[in-house]
Amino acid sequence: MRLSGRNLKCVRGGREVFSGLEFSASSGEALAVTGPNGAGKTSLLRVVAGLLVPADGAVALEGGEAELSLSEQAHYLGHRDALKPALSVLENLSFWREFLGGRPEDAGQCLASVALDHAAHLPAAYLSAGQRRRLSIARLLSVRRPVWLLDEPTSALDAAGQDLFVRLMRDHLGGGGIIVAATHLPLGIETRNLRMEGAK
Amino acid sequence: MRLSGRNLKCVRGGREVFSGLEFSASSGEALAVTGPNGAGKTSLLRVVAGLLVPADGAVALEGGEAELSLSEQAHYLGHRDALKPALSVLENLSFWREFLGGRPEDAGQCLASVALDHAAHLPAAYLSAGQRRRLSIARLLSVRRPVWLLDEPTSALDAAGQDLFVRLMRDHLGGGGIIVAATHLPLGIETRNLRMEGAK
Amino acid sequence: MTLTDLANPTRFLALTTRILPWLAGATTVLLAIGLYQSAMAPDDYQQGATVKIMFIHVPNAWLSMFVWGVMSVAALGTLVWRHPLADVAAKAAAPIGAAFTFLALVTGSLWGRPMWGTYWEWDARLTSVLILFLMYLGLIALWRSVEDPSRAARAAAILTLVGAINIPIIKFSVDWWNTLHQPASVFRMGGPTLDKAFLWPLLVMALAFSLLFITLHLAAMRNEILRRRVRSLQMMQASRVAFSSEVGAGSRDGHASNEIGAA
Amino acid sequence: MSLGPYASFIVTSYALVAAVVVLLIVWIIADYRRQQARLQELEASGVTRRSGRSTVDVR
Amino acid sequence: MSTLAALIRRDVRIALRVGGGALIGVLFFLTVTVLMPFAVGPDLALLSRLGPAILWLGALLASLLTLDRLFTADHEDGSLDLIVMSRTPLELACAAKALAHWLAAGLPLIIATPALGLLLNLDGAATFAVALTLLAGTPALTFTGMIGAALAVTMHRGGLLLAVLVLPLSIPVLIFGVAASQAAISGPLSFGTPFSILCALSLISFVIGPFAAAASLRHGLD
Amino acid sequence: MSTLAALIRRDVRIALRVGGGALIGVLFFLTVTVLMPFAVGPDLALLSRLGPAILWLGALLASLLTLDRLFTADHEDGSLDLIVMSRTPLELACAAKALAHWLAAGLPLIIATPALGLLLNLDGAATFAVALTLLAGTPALTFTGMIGAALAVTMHRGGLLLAVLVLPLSIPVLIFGVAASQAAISGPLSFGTPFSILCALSLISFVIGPFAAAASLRHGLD
Ligand code: HEM
Ligand SMILES: Nc1ncnc2c1ncn2[C@@H]1O[C@H](COP(=O)(O)OP(=O)(O)OP(=O)(O)O)[C@@H](O)[C@H]1O
Ligand SMILES: Nc1ncnc2c1ncn2[C@@H]1O[C@H](COP(=O)(O)OP(=O)(O)OP(=O)(O)O)[C@@H](O)[C@H]1O
Ligand SMILES: [Mg+2]
Ligand SMILES: [Mg+2]
Repeated sequence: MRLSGRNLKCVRGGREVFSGLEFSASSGEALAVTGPNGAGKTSLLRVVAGLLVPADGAVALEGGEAELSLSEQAHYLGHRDALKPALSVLENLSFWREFLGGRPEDAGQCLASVALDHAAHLPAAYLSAGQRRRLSIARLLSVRRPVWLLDEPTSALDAAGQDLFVRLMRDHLGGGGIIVAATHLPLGIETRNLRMEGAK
Repeated sequence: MRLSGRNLKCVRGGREVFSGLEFSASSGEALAVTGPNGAGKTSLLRVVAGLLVPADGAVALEGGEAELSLSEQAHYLGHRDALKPALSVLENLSFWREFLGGRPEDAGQCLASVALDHAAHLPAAYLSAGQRRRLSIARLLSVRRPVWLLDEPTSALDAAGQDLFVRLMRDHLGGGGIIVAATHLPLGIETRNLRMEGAK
Repeated sequence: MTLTDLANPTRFLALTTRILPWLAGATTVLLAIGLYQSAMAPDDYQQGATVKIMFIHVPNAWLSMFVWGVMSVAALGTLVWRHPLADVAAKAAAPIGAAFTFLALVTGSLWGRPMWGTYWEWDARLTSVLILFLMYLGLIALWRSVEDPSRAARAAAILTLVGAINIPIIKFSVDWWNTLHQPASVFRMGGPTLDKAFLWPLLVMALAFSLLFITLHLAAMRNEILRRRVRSLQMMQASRVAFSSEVGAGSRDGHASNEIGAA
Repeated sequence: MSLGPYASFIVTSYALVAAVVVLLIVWIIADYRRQQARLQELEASGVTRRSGRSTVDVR
Repeated sequence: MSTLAALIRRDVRIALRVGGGALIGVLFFLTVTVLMPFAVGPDLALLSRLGPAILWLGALLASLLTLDRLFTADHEDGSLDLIVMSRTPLELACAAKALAHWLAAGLPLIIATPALGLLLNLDGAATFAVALTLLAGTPALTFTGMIGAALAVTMHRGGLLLAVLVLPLSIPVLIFGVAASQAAISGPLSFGTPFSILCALSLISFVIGPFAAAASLRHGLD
Repeated sequence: MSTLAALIRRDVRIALRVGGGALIGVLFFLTVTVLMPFAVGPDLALLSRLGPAILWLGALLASLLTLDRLFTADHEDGSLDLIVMSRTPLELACAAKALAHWLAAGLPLIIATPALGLLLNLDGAATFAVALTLLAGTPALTFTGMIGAALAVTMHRGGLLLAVLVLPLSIPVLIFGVAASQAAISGPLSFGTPFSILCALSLISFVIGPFAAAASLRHGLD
């Protein structure tokens, strides 16, 4: 499997964010996207996720499941955590698992692996910032997509959470997955790097 | 000036978050609140800010302006950034400055000091995560409160932004301010530490 | 000159500037002929002199629907082909269409008073035209209240296409429901039933009004292109300031390839 | 040409159509002037388009 | 299929827990009906003549009241991103969301109709006719309103602008809904014709609504 | 004072930008009014009799459409925290927010009333009476609605309370508003009595609304 972007150009709100951007990552590789605030890291991830239409160029995934599009094989972990405060932690997770098509049996297990099982029946409104992030990570695990698109995934996580997440990323890469992560902090795994400068 | 909490107990959603907590910080001192996810760091900051009523104990500021309450002398920089997407960057900042009572002349200057002046007329909806955080910091500067309550202030900031913020905190402490910051990362300044363990 | 050539707004501007005077001239001449002919037209044996209102009512009514059709094509251009002039065409057409619809409504009611004894009646034809008018107003409101032109264009395109369902309803309402309004007498199966003495002036006036629309539309499109240029230049100017203060990151390039202003 | 008992209706409708059409024309011309003026102002202040051509050349 | 069921279940559950939308709708419906006798005065015959119109107006305005956050809420918390990226066709997901909204906000109105019919002096048959037209027609209101809700995401706008865009689209539904009820109660005309047009409108909206909404969401995300 | 002015200015500005401006408010009112004849039928005498009720319903709907997010929006983005912590008394801040809401959602409607009166076949005096009652009454709608909006923040699942509380509170306003207008147009009763009750309701709501809202916000934040 190989994820690559060629000659990408992104325009948002009438302003060019980046252009002529190239990148690629193969199975088992992580690509760390770094750069100053406003350089376009999030924009790039959203282009890869299919949530933004690039003004030029294209992103392709070779060697994935043929009948699925790239965005259907990717999971996007962004700043906004897609949790409904009125639903309980477990309800939130179960919904996304059913809707995005994860295995039905492992919701509890995914919660346990991010150390949230004790909170399974709390409303999501009661979670602390780090706990919300952990729940997002549980969702990432439960939907089992080969391509992970992570936007500052470790923000709000405590030290234990960061270690845990490093382990999870290792496992994912070990299983042949691909990771594209935008970050300001070292990820803790080996990565290829894509530095975005922001046009000067 | 001395900020102190005595025998604080916090109950949220019917569950005790912490109890018997004591802390203090004097003029020119920063208190770093650390601990695992869900330990109650944010809750403590909100108690100090007057946004949560403690179930027991009290927080007091000695030596501040007598006729103002603690929350009126503090500024809270939380995860949610209190920005209205429909307003421009400058409009957002100016509103808060007028409403919270900063000096009218220095909006542009505060924006410049967080390197956002080039975006002053963009709608806040167009800002990236780090740019939003920078704008919150500009607000923190412009309202000039002696007590800063910071909840993971450096998340989403790039390296330059973090350096900048360290400088700003130094200046604030140098001017006799007080900082209480919840954080998972080293703040980059000298701090007293308050470690919260979370009920096990 | 093909459609792709026209995609270049600069070419389009040049072309417009060349043909606008001719169009305006032709419109004036045709309008003069049409007005003369309608003044000379005989009185109707039933309607008396009020039949003269027809010569302006019917062209306006036709155009009110035609303009929506033009906007629907433009909407497809925006959504499917992403043609850069489509947004401009759609936006420029809305106020003109609204004006024609308004005129159809007003001349219709002014005709209705002597003919039906009332200015307004809630029948299917009249109502559906009123809905058309409201939708024009909604579209104009949409264009005005969303600053980002490409965002507004996409929303407006979808709304236009959905609203296009109203057009056949207007056209056939007289056949589908029992209405006060009279059924089609020009564009109908089996040829026009209108007397030649009325048909000719009507057709000339219709042609004149169509030319008027084309002229106004091209001129309004030209304005819109210029407006977008101004916008993108202003954005560039703003970013100049940003360059000189040399702070921050991110692209300061004010250009957007999918916007007219950048062409 | 006699307009019969309903002359006022006929005259009003023609006058109204004329008024609205004239209004449209005036609005479009004024808008054109305004945009041209703003463009020239911007160009005078030194902002040019990337292609290097000014709108004036285009005409 | 089960993915759509999950979406419907989630949306209905949220609506019932948070209460806001659906209940405001029903209460607004009630307010409209309660207000009318005051407006019309104590003329019972007139009141029952106006009955269907009042109920329909109430239903239209009530659905308008709750629709505008159908997609905006999901957009703001990031759910919409994941919905767009899912393997479920967006058109179906939109339809499922609209259906959930109708279940939570439209169905209660219909269930409340008999009670309100009493207030408006409608007899049993008339109430039944109105309820039937509401059952056939309110889905059309939801499914056309959905277009506006999706446009709200595209445009970053809300509130009255949406209402202005959506209302003209729902006028035909209102006309035929009232016409059918009137016909059933008193009219010389047959109930069948307007009622079948009403059903046709609903069917059309089932097709156009989800497609237009999905198109607008696809083009509007950023 | 200037802090309150800043708050009002901000809220009005956002409302106008997001909702599309005062013009949209008028357009909305127009659409609602145009809806009525569709529902009720083209009976002019009846229409003018229903006129005041229609205008009042439009006003209620316009205010409800945006009222429920009066505080929730500020709560969700964290603005409310800062407002509570500010040196401005919370009661005044609440009143300012309500006033801003009324300026953006209520006032345009009142200004548009004369134009709509024409459509509804109301004569000059009647239109004036309706506009006057709207001017006196719509603030009461906003200021009572504000209580519900504040409660919605407090109770996380509180939309329910909002609905249950606000609408019943606004029914008396509607009834006296319509009654006063009717009296002015046709009625044997005097205009003065219901109108002064309406004014009294407004005055009471000016006092109770901000206090209740502020209390609920203070106790409800977490
Ligand atoms: C406000 C009121 C009215 C509106 C909105 C209106 C609208 C329209 C529209 C949309 C058409 C074009 C229909 C088509 O192409 O098939 C039309 C055509 C026409 N209208 Fe009206 N109308 C109104 C009042 C009247 C009145 C009062 C009369 C005369 C008694 C009238 C006579 C006609 C005639 C003769 C045509 C041409 C039909 C044909 O040849 O196809 N209209 N009107
Ligand atoms: N929704 C939007 N509409 C228009 N412009 C946007 C939008 N979001 C971001 N931008 C602009 O696009 C540029 C890149 O934003 P992006 O969010 O991709 O940056 P980033 O690299 O993720 O920054 P950060 O490190 O702060 O997260 C910025 O200049 C920003 O102003
Ligand atoms: N709004 C709320 N209602 C009820 N309980 C809450 C609420 N917010 C947080 N809690 C609970 O209070 C405890 C402390 O939360 P808090 O947000 O203070 O943690 P934190 O130390 O800031 O964690 P993090 O590092 O994740 O930000 C958690 O167990 C959480 O579940
Ligand atoms: Mg980012
Ligand atoms: Mg926290």
